[in-house]
Amino acid sequence: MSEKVLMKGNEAVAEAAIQAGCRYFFGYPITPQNEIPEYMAKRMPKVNGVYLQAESEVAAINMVYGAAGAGARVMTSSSSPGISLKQEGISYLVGSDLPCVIVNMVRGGPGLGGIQPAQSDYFQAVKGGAHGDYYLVVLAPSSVQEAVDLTMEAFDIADMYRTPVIILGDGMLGQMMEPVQFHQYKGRNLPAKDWATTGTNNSRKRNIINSLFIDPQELENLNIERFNRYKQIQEKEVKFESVNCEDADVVLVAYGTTARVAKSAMSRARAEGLKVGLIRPITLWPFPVQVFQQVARTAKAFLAVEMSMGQMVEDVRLAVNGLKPVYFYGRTGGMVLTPMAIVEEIKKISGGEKND
Amino acid sequence: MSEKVLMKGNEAVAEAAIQAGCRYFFGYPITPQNEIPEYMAKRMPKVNGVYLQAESEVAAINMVYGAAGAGARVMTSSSSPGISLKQEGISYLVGSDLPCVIVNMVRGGPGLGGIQPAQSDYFQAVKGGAHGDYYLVVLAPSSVQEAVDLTMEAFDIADMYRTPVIILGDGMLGQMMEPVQFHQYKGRNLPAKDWATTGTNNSRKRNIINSLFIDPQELENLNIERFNRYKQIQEKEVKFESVNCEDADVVLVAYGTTARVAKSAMSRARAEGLKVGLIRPITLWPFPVQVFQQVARTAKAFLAVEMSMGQMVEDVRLAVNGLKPVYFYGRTGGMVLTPMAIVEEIKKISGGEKND
Amino acid sequence: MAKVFFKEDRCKGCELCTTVCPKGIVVMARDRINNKGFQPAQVIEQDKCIGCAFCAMICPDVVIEVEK
Amino acid sequence: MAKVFFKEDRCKGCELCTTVCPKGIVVMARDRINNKGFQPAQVIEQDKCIGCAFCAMICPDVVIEVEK
Amino acid sequence: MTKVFEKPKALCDVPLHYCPGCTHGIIHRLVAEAIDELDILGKTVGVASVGCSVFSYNYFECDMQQAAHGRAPAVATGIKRVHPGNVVFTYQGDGDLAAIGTAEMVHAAARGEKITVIFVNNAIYGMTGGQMAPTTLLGQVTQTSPYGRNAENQGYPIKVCEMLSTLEGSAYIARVSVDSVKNIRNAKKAIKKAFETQIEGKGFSLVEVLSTCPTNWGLSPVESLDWLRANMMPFYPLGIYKEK
Amino acid sequence: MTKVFEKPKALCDVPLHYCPGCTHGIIHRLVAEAIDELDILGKTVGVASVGCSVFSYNYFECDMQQAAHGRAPAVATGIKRVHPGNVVFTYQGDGDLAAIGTAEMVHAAARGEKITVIFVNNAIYGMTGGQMAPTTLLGQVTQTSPYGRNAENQGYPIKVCEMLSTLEGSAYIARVSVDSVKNIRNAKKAIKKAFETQIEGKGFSLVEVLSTCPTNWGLSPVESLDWLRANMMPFYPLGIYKEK
Amino acid sequence: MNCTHEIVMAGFGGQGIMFAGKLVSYAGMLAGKEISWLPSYGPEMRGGTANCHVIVSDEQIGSPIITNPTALIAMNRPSLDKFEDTVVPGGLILTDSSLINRSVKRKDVVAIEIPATQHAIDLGEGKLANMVLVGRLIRETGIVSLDILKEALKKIVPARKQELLEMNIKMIELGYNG
Amino acid sequence: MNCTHEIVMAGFGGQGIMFAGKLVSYAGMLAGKEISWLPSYGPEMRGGTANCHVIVSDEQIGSPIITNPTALIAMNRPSLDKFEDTVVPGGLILTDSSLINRSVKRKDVVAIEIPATQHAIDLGEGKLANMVLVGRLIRETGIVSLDILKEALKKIVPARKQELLEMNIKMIELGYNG
Ligand SMILES: Cc1ncc(C[n+]2csc(CCOP(=O)(O)OP(=O)(O)O)c2C)c(N)n1
Ligand SMILES: Cc1ncc(C[n+]2csc(CCOP(=O)(O)OP(=O)(O)O)c2C)c(N)n1
Ligand code: SF4
Ligand code: SF4
Ligand code: SF4
Ligand code: SF4
Ligand code: SF4
Ligand code: SF4
Ligand SMILES: [Mg+2]
Ligand SMILES: [Mg+2]
Repeated sequence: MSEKVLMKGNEAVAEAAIQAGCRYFFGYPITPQNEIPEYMAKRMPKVNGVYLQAESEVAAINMVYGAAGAGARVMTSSSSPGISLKQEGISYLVGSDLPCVIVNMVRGGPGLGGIQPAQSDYFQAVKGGAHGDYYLVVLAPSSVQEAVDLTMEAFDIADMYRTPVIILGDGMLGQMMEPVQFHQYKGRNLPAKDWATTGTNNSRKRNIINSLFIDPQELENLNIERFNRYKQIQEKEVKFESVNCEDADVVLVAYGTTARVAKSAMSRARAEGLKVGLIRPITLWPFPVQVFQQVARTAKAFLAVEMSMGQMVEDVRLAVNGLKPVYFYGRTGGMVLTPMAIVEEIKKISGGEKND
Repeated sequence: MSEKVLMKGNEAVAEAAIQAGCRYFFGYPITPQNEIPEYMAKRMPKVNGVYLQAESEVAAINMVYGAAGAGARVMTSSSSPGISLKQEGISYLVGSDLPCVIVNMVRGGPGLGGIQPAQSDYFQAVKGGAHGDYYLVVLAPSSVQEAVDLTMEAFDIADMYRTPVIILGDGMLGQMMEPVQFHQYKGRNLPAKDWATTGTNNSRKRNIINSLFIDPQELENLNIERFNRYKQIQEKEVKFESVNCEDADVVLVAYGTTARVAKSAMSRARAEGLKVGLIRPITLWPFPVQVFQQVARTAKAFLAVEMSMGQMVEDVRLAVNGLKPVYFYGRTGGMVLTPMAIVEEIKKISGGEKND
Repeated sequence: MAKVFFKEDRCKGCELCTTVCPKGIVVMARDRINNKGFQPAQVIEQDKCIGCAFCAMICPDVVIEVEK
Repeated sequence: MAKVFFKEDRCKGCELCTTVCPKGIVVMARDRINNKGFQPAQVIEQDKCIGCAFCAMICPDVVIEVEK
Repeated sequence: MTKVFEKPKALCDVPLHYCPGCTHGIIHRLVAEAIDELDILGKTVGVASVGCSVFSYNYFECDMQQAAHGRAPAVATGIKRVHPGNVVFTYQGDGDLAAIGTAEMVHAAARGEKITVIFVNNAIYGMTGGQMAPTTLLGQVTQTSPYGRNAENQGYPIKVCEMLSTLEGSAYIARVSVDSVKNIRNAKKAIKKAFETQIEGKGFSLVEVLSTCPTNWGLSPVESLDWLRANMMPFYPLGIYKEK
Repeated sequence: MTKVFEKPKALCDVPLHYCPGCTHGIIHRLVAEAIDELDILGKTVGVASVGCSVFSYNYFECDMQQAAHGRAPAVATGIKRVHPGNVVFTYQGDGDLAAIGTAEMVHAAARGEKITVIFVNNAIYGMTGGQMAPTTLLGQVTQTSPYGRNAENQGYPIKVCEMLSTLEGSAYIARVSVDSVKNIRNAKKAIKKAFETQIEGKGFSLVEVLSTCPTNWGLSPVESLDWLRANMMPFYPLGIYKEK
Repeated sequence: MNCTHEIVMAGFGGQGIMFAGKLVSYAGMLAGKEISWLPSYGPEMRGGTANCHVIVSDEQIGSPIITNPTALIAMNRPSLDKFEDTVVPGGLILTDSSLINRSVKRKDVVAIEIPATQHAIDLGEGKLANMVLVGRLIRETGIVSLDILKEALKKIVPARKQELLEMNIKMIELGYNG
Repeated sequence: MNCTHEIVMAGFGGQGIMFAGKLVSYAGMLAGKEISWLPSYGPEMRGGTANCHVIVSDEQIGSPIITNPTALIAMNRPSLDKFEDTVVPGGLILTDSSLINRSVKRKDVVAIEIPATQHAIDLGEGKLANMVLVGRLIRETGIVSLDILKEALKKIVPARKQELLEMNIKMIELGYNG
């Protein structure tokens, strides 16, 4: 069992990636995730890995494409504007079924926006910021420890289903230090990457990494095959935490660092006698639909809280499907929620003051 | 009253833009929308306008930013991968409240995909392909004539609310020829662009076009102000067509060229005695939520049909909010729906064979 | 003596080969079209061929093989 | 006679101005800090100033004005 | 009798999709011949770009990746960094490399990335139907320069070899043509040299090949070679621009 | 007595946010002085880029736009094409211009776009806390070259003036420094000349200014000027690289 | 439903396939019908076959894509190979027998093989074989009258190309009457 | 709830603010508490104030952002100006009076003004004023014991910097006892 160490979220993600066998990192500086490339720049040479600062986020994601296509465990990281620039590349990775891990430490937007924490890239990550039919696996850690654990698992999920996986954090998660432990990484049993372009060595048929399929029937078939894999992911990889939902009247829904605030709010509300629960989706895609269907039987209302103008709330509505009212409360632009304000919202709902 | 002329959808969009006063076009070639830049290259010099082929889609959208910030009516066009590359720029346009028109003639994806028609960029256009909290006005013409009319209106909507507007077509719409008429363009009453960077001429305070707000409270305020404008758009700009919904058991939902196929399917189904209606959203954002709420009272089920693996169907579900089952049928990767296949799906629903 | 072979069905009738033959013996077949619908290049006077492979070198479609 | 003025509260104490004065009269005030918390530059021996404005030219913060 | 000319082994035995007389085909063959002669097929990985040559992943017998428009040098970098022992090349058109891909190209060269770039300059966007490229000559009529490219509004053609030669990381930079047997021979030499430069670890190598686009130039294949000689070669002088 | 030196009118009367001794401030002032001297404030539009100078939109008294990282030349192009009578300049760092913005820069130059670029080369990414820039010198330690920039893996620094001078559309290209009074005077001349080049419609103009980043170089402001002189100036020679 | 004509025209690039389709569409428009014209596009155009889909109908047109044409004009062999089987039973197949070295195999369609290119060469311009076929198409199908077709032609051939116009009309008449 | 310490430390960059925060966090961790440390980041760091938020608690920590600190360490005037009003009534304000030319105005807090930089200079290293203040902080608040603080210091100061370690300890003790 490894010792507890104090680490920034960004550094912890970087170290976790290395411990999960990632040896290639292509990045470009942007606040608030710079500690990831900086950590990689220091550590990679020590483990015979490659840290390469690309000329841009666009170049970085395409280097990831090349490296992933060559069979490597590879990662890139950025924050909001940089992730927007990666969209074409992400769509290519999907189209060529290449595994990789992409970190987005979200900051306030749109545009250059600000650099304080936000969750307003939810739609981009979960609904598809790029063109074409696809989903990404989206993991949303809410503590530094969970960032470590999920980063490690991300590589396995990526390799298992040949899909890019997004770690969706925010500036707060990236910058804060908490104690973490690096558990010995036990990987899954994974298929060999016999599709990778390693050079044929004149001993096998050539491999082609490609996303162009000029015959629409072929392209449709591939999309359907990919969606079959998505179905497996939906069946097997859903993760969430639910607390105090059994007797809850109002169920908070929050992910990432906001879920921490929501938990504090829940405690305070309970202390005041309000029956409040919490569902914390850990996989944003696949979204934990079933728990909502279940909790909707007993709860009276849901309150989605986000550092955005309301994005995840749509998935909550889709999951609840009209069974119970779904309310929203959020802050945006780098403003962070406070437990007090959430408790106020809970009271409004309980008092019938808030409209769906 | 102008004569009917036969025109490709792409050319018609270009001509409509010029007639709406657009004098600046920045583009980059990509199939299946090349006739737009090509038409612009020919026509713009004749009307003292500027056609400039940028070095990339990224450059093009940022030239649009500069020109829009300088107060011009400006347009760019592309197709799926190119639109993905524009995402950061789109977010900047939003963040700086700049009006412009962006055309996406969608092709099969993800990745390089194919070049046949598709509707799989719905999420990107409607939910936000870029970072930050925002919406774009998204207009979905289903004929060449409608492409002309909506393109003209797009510029007014853009200027009125200081927002980018997307024309979401597909390869089929761009490539097909149909008869069109160019009605004399009657613009709306629009506010002066006194915010534009035209040079102060030493006679007014300087103008600043900017999306950076380092103080999160300021950034949040601006986001909220922008969402207030969105609310106005939702109240005033919703457009849809609904046919035969009064007595319909099954209501088809389709937009763009797919709505044409759906209409054929509706006719066939009616001919076979099935009570089928159609809702055709013309503004994809704002989505015509109210008509669904209303029709859901009488209809037994909805069937969203799309050239995708299912994207708009989410908005249908959100609009119907569990009142009635919502089914989906789609083709993807450049495959086009046929009326026959849709009728089959309708029959499955009517026969209870299809699951929600 | 040298010999040139044409994979006639790969020929696209571009005529590039006809411009480089030092012997002027590569000519287009005006009497027939191949499966692709092109009039193919051909050498009738094989005996004049010196096996220089110029024709093959400029052919964009690897239609021609040369033996010597 | 020349004169230099320092907008002291804009000074960030970078000392660049002190390196270029041909008269060596620009020095840092070690006895006080300005509102920003920096020890500001100053000229005490104003009478030695020749108004060359070197100090002003190298100041990154437009702290200095010069009259002659 | 022995074969004095046959299809190189590194080229797949399938028909090429290029238009009649398009010199992309010749260039493909030269790359394959170089691979054969250096006997590196088993360790070569090619990167196809977006342009008429996008399907080149179907034509080379080595492992291939297809890169996003303009990003082939970045993709090649990813591959090469994972398998430094591989020989990695990109095959890119002038729109791909000199327009959207400018940054990736310049930086691969600046990094001295040990890859080889085959840069096919036909002064036009072929694949998309003949629009102006950054390499389109002044006065040249294309779909998006219908009145002839005009420097005042549309700027000047970019000379890629000249520009990249200013970068320390570039080790071998040459411009060749495939308009004649002699030039085809030289082109092959340059391509081979570029691969050798990579194999020897000297740095970044690029061969610009002047090429035709009969379809979009609106000329016959034979006229196209004439046009190339008369117009492109004077503006884009052949030669070795850098050799380390 | 008359003022022999005061704040230029084109510079706003607000404190600059730059670190103590950062020469961004000097360069701002020089740009403002040039605008004053040419009496073009009312028709000038500036474009701020992403970097420490992002807030320059708060410092110039003319209309300003803030551009996405690296895209200032594209934004400037958009502005200039709409109002050809305006004087349009960008103010960009070396990360902004020579990394992510390479394509936009090269193509603005190739087009001969009538804009002026003030290119502040401090051999580092200042704003984000001192990562390696494309202009970082070999051996230089930064946050992302912790063992010193090494050519083998991280490539060579890019000489922007030398590269852009190869392009026909560039009309005035110069490299200057602000490490001494003499060089500051030359820098001002070059900046003024660049604006004049634009006003006369000759084409694209760029002035590269060698600048310091005391904070991320880990040196005092005075030491920083020494380091600039000792390390940057030999590698990035000052001078006029192109003049039409 | 029978008053909807769905015509596929196919051949090499350069044979005037797109123009022929446009002409018929234009004529349909002049005749007051609903029409749509959709070209094939993309890389398959290079070297391979180019085709366009023309629908002329009394009703609003749904999809402009034709899966099963009521009429096919095939101007080279690959086009005939590709589309022969898709024609509706009882439909029309028109081929340019000067360029296609085989006959139509289908027995359940009306197959008409015209040496259109030869005819066109005889009349002075081999490249106008497309017009010969269009002339025949409208005679066989009655999509529009010959007069309207000529009127349409006048609208889309620029006035300054008077000579070309006359040549085109000659070709159409040849096809229509021949 | 009272066993949650929310400490804001603020000053210029280079004063060791971040390190001081890390040290207290580390000590909290060794003491078996829940802890979080959050720095301010971004351009406001340049020239302006740098600060970090440290929470040491017996309970799971929600938001690591502190709106109302239970203790403030201010190492320059802008920091005091900025944060003085945010401290909870009854909270602690520690200032380095060598660097701040004014007194704490609040009357409802415990205000302690220490010439920390001067003390540190006297002891041999002016840059370790941060440690003096940390020493005093733990005495006033009892977040952790002096021993644990020292232990934490040993863990985060690299062994090869033994000298530095000793100096640091001296400073802490000075603050703690002084
Ligand atoms: C992001 C993106 N933009 C645009 C395109 C469309 N596109 C395909 S090929 C091409 C240009 C090809 O020209 P070039 O590189 O010169 O190659 P050529 O076809 O002439 O050989 C373009 C713009 C694309 N596929 N992706
Ligand atoms: C798309 C995008 N990528 C990255 C960033 C983060 N970023 C901000 S400034 C900067 C670099 C600035 O360096 P430079 O241009 O050299 O300017 P300096 O700060 O040194 O003056 C970067 C990478 C961003 N804002 N947007
Ligand atoms: S090998 Fe030489 S001589 Fe023989 S046909 Fe070819 S070009 Fe002519
Ligand atoms: S060069 Fe090749 S393709 Fe062209 S005509 Fe000759 S043999 Fe045929
Ligand atoms: S103006 Fe010249 S002499 Fe006077 S203080 Fe400044 S530098 Fe010294
Ligand atoms: S150069 Fe300016 S900021 Fe620096 S010390 Fe002198 S007056 Fe102060
Ligand atoms: S379009 Fe041009 S470049 Fe492309 S295959 Fe045809 S001739 Fe070659
Ligand atoms: S970080 Fe560097 S470039 Fe930025 S303001 Fe500070 S010293 Fe100047
Ligand atoms: Mg080309
Ligand atoms: Mg810099």
